[in-house]
Amino acid sequence: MSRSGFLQYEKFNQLFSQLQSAGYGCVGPSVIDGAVQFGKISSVAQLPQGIELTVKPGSVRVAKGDHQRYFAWPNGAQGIKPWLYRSRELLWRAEQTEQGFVFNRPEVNAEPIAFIGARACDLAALQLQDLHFMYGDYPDPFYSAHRNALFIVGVNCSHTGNTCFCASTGDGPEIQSGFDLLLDELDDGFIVRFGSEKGLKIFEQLELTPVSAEGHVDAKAQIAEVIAAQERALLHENMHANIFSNLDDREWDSVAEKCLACGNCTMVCPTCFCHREVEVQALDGKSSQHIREWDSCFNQDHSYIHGITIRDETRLRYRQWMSHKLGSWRDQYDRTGCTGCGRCISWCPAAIDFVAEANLIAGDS
Amino acid sequence: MSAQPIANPYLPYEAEIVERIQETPDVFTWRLRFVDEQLHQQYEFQHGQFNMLYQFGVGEIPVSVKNREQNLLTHTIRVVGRVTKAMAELKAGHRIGIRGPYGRGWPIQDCTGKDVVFITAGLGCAPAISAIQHVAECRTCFGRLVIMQSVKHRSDMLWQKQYDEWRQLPNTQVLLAASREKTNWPNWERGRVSVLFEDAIYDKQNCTVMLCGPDGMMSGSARMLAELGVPEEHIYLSLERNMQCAIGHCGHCQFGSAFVCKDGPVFSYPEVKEVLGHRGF
Amino acid sequence: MKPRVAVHKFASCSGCQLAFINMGEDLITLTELVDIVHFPEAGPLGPEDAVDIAFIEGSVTTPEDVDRLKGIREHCGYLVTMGACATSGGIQALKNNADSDAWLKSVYAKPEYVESLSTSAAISRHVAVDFELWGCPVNVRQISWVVRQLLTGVEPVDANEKVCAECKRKNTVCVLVSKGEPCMGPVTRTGCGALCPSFGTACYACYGPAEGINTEALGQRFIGLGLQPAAIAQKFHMINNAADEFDSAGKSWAAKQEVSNEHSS
Amino acid sequence: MNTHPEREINIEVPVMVRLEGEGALSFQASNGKVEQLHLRIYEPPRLFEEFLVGRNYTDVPTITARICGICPIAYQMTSILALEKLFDVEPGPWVYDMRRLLYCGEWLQSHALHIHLLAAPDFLGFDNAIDMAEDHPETVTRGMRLQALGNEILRLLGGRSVHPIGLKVGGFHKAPSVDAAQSLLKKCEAALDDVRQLVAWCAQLNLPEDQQQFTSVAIHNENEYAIMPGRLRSDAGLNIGFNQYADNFAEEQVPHSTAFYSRLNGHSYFLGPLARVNLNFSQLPGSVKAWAEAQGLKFPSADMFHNVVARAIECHYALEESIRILKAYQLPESPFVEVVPKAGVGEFCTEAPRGMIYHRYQVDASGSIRAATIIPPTSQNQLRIEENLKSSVERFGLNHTDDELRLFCEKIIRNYDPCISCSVHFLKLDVDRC
Ligand SMILES: Cc1cc2nc3c(=O)[nH]c(=O)nc-3n(C[C@H](O)[C@H](O)[C@H](O)COP(=O)(O)OP(=O)(O)OC[C@H]3O[C@@H](n4cnc5c(N)ncnc54)[C@H](O)[C@@H]3O)c2cc1C
Ligand code: SF4
Ligand code: SF4
Ligand code: SF4
Repeated sequence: MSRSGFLQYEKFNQLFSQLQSAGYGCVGPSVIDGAVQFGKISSVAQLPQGIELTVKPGSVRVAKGDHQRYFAWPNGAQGIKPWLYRSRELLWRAEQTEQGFVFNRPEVNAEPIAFIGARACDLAALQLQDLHFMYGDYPDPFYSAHRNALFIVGVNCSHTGNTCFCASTGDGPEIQSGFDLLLDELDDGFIVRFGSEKGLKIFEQLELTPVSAEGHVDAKAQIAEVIAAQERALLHENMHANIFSNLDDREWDSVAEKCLACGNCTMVCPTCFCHREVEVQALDGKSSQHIREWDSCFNQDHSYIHGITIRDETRLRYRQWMSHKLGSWRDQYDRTGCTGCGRCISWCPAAIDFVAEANLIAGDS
Repeated sequence: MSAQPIANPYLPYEAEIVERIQETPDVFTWRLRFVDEQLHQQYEFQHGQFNMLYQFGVGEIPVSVKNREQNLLTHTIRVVGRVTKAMAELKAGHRIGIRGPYGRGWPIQDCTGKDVVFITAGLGCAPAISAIQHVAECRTCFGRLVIMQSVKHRSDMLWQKQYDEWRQLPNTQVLLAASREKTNWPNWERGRVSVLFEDAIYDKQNCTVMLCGPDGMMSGSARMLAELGVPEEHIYLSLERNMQCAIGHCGHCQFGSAFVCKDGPVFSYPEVKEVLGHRGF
Repeated sequence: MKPRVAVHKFASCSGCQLAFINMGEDLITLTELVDIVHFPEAGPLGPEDAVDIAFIEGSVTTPEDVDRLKGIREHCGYLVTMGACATSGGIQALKNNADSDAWLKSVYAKPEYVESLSTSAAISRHVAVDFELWGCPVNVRQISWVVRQLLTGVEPVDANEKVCAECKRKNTVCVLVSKGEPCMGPVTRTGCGALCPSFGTACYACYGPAEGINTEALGQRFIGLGLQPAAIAQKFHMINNAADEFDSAGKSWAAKQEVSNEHSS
Repeated sequence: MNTHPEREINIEVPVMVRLEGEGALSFQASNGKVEQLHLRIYEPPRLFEEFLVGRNYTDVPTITARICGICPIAYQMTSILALEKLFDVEPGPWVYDMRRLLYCGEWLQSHALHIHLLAAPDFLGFDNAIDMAEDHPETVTRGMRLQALGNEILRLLGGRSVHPIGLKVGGFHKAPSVDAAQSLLKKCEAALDDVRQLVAWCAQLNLPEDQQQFTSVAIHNENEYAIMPGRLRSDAGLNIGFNQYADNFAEEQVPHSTAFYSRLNGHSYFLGPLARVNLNFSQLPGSVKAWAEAQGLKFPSADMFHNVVARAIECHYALEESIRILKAYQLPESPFVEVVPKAGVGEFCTEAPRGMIYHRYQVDASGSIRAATIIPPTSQNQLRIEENLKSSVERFGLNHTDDELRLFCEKIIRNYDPCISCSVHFLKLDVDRC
């Protein structure tokens, strides 16, 4: 285990100022429009201090809590995904010239960003997105640029939400790797650790005091509490085989009766990567932009090939989503595409419980 | 702030239409040259691979590489929808965009000395044409060549002449079927492609079968061939799915665990057996 | 010769035509690309001139409308409906399911002067429509897109996914989940940029039905949020009340209210 | 070309151009006498008042906006204010200011559109603005710029300029960010020169003269140039609260037409920019007044064509007022107040770009609408327009060609900027082919 130190609440803003003087723009959580959202922030004052976040299937509520902690809530409305794999990205532009059109590629302007408050589920998801976008035969230049400019301040979860199930997927609540700095929040400050060279540089700038023995014990204890408190668990032994041998299960029909095929689940999922490419031609016809935007397997055009929509019913789209996430992802990336963050359950307007559905369809009984 | 030009795998290259050939009322062939001469010389492909072709202001679509003739890249395109309709309007001298080639082609290399069987159906058998041509051109490199093709109506058959030429080749069998034809015609059977299976002569233990056509036809044929004794791993098929990026990022072409664009479009039967022909995949 | 364009109006609030007038600089670009031969509000008048593209705003509500519309169809190559009125009958189609004679009487002292069909109908109920633009109102982006695609020589396409998708792309907090607002986003066609949720309020479906919607499930969810079936019926019977999916969903929820009234009485 | 004044004149203009909504002109004269001169409004009825019945009050602004896409704010705002009045809701100064800002946006976009794209071709001798753009590109683009700015003000609070979604009974759904307000402020300040030039340009336009006798009616507010609250006043001594509207104004069907004609105590009256400027000129801020006076403009004026000048002055005012409000912009505690419905009747008037608009709602205890009355400005102006037509044509003389007469009438009608889309009350007329 790397060196650790204690950062008192009064000194917490040093983290921001040090990151800023190292050239990073800080991205962190705030309460915006009744949810915890990540956005550009400049100081600790904007963090969601002292709040309570109650999360249930299809319901998220923020209220004032009876504590002064900054990260005493399960996770935000989105993970790190929107900051690296942008919901809309200009891929290139074609422009008419005398000779015919030519292609222009956009410059990738990657602003160095420090993401403050990444959770274990987010970092596990980040690893998966890295695999998908960066480590294949065709590294994605946009994702890679943003990724390479990213500094990660992880936070171990001290509170779980009703929809969280990271303990069962093995991804949380404790962060194992993938961070530059890691925080455990206690009642009066943070245990700080570093996980990289970049992290060490900031670590060394902070006014840290030694971590007390109780501090270490408390930090371990609150993680253990989170594990004990999680109400949901994905029974993922044999999930892959079970889903693919239950492709005609009646439960797909039952879930389709509730499902709105709105795609909210895929959009908040930190590992989902589907996108479509769209062409936006200027009115004068002289240039055209080729843009990619997030798509969802719940959309009709996702499986369209001339004249047919392969997944023309919600039942088939829901099955695609779940069988990919929990089944075929295994073959593609050696693990499921689910890191237990619970967002697809919290943010489903129809309040569908992904874990319950999965266990019903494919759990070993 | 770092602004660095990084290789952009989504970016196509400009290419010029050198010649345009109208094959049938709704099928045309382009012969193309990259504007960048060096790129043009470097371009290589395998039979069964495809390119992403871009139509200015409209969009990009996957199209199999048909051939390289007289040092020009050829694509044969059937007009079905928006992009292909717009492409049909272009003339020699116009530009399009190309990136590729992508995916895994037919296992032609592994076929040396073996019998090669092509089973195609419908109009969309473009991915197989270049492979057939290759085998036909070197009749001594391979064992028997058997081509089975079915269409709805005899008149749907593209390149009837081409098939007649192949029929003349040594050690070659061309079998044709029309599923909706009412009368008998010489060289034609009535029915689906499977009616031809009985007449096809090839070494079931030492052959490679390549399938191309609608999913249902491919899964049915593969099953029957396996029953007839062709080892499953010697049966290959080419799939078609929605493709936006062609490099395994966009997720549209997923077929069970496979990305058709990079793991395919050509698959061996065992690789996709689990979901082939299953509604919704 | 430049392609010729006409903009026609039927029963409407004129708001969709503004999508042309609100183009700003692009309006000048547009007039360089096409000849606008009929657009009374802006000036040009040529109701019977042959045109390549006719845009139609408004719904059909009088017998003369039907004749005029047929004439327009005969004289145009490509017909685009613009907005909820033209595409689904608009908000005024609310009179279709009501006793509109009684309504006329209550508004007008001498209803016999009012020559009006008893319905407000989408353009497509009377003539063939080549392309439908949904929205109340349509926006500049939609209009420019159609014109550009037609000039390029391809059929326009329109995204048919739900408002939710855009809501999430914009990183807007879901008002249904975070506030329990009865948001129509999950059944509503995209195109507006998920405007209402971005202002913290529920979508009221002004862009009409999306593809593959589940009106029953959304209604059930609204019941869970505390709405009465009649209120759910009114959510569907709003701007695009006469769009098939919303029409039947509204009727089905209205019927559920009646059943529940019977049970309680 | 026949210009004999005693000839049979029969002018039918089935579709009048450059009007908002579709209207027709019908003009018959013989033996040197005008027999009939009507602005025919044939927008089919859309029965909005009935759609509202049985709806929850929260749906009202959404539905009333659809009456008119040209000035949806007028409908939304008047309905919201009428309902708030009924529910005893007082949303406070922040909401008040934002509503004024929004309304200024609507005035600016509507007036700029009318002056440059609809009216200017009349004065500069063109068929339409598209043709005019070639010779007067600056005029047309200035109009577009100002109209676009008005739309942008609308978008800040409303989300979009046509059928905005940001308003509700009780206030606004969301407060714009300080950044957004600041960046709009910059744009407004940058447009000051445009509006001042616009006033100057209108003042020197070679406008026809059209002295008329009419009664101007507008809202008057002791504290400011009135847009929303206040009392209804006229230059003939009217001074009443909005709740006395029905005692003084009456709508009636007249024999020669099936459209509603509004009368104030039995007579025609006039609404709109000139009526407002005539009654409230002294309340304009010093900078606006001084600039108008510097152009040699004097109010009150009885020349109907000063309506276009008044519109320009109101553009100037709307922009100055927007700047004042945006400069003081701060985030509110909450952009709305809670509303508890109760049974009763609520009425309100506001100043739509084209003049005063009146709404009245009867609501039950659950907040459901029982009855609604909506009287838009154009139906109130209709009688005045026709009287104006008759007297002006007589003065102009029938010894002009049909074409000249037609154009003359159209100019007069357009000068009112009648908006026919607000068709709540308008009926189709049987075309009189005499
Ligand atoms: C690997 C591969 C090789 C192909 N080779 C050929 C060929 O050699 N010749 C040929 O004519 N066609 C070929 N196709 C099919 C060709 O891609 C489609 O006909 C084409 O995409 C239709 O586009 P459209 O815009 O005209 O049709 P529309 O029906 O208007 O389709 C709209 C969009 O949907 C997507 N789409 C529709 N159909 C398909 C499809 N079949 N596959 C992938 N995406 C689709 C595209 O993005 C397309 O632009 C191939 C497809 C694949 C996947
Ligand atoms: S599971 Fe929920 S979030 Fe996902 S598509 Fe269905 S209704 Fe939408
Ligand atoms: S706010 Fe409405 S549109 Fe947005 S995600 Fe939620 S349900 Fe969908
Ligand atoms: S969110 Fe819904 S109601 Fe609001 S503008 Fe969009 S489609 Fe219309």
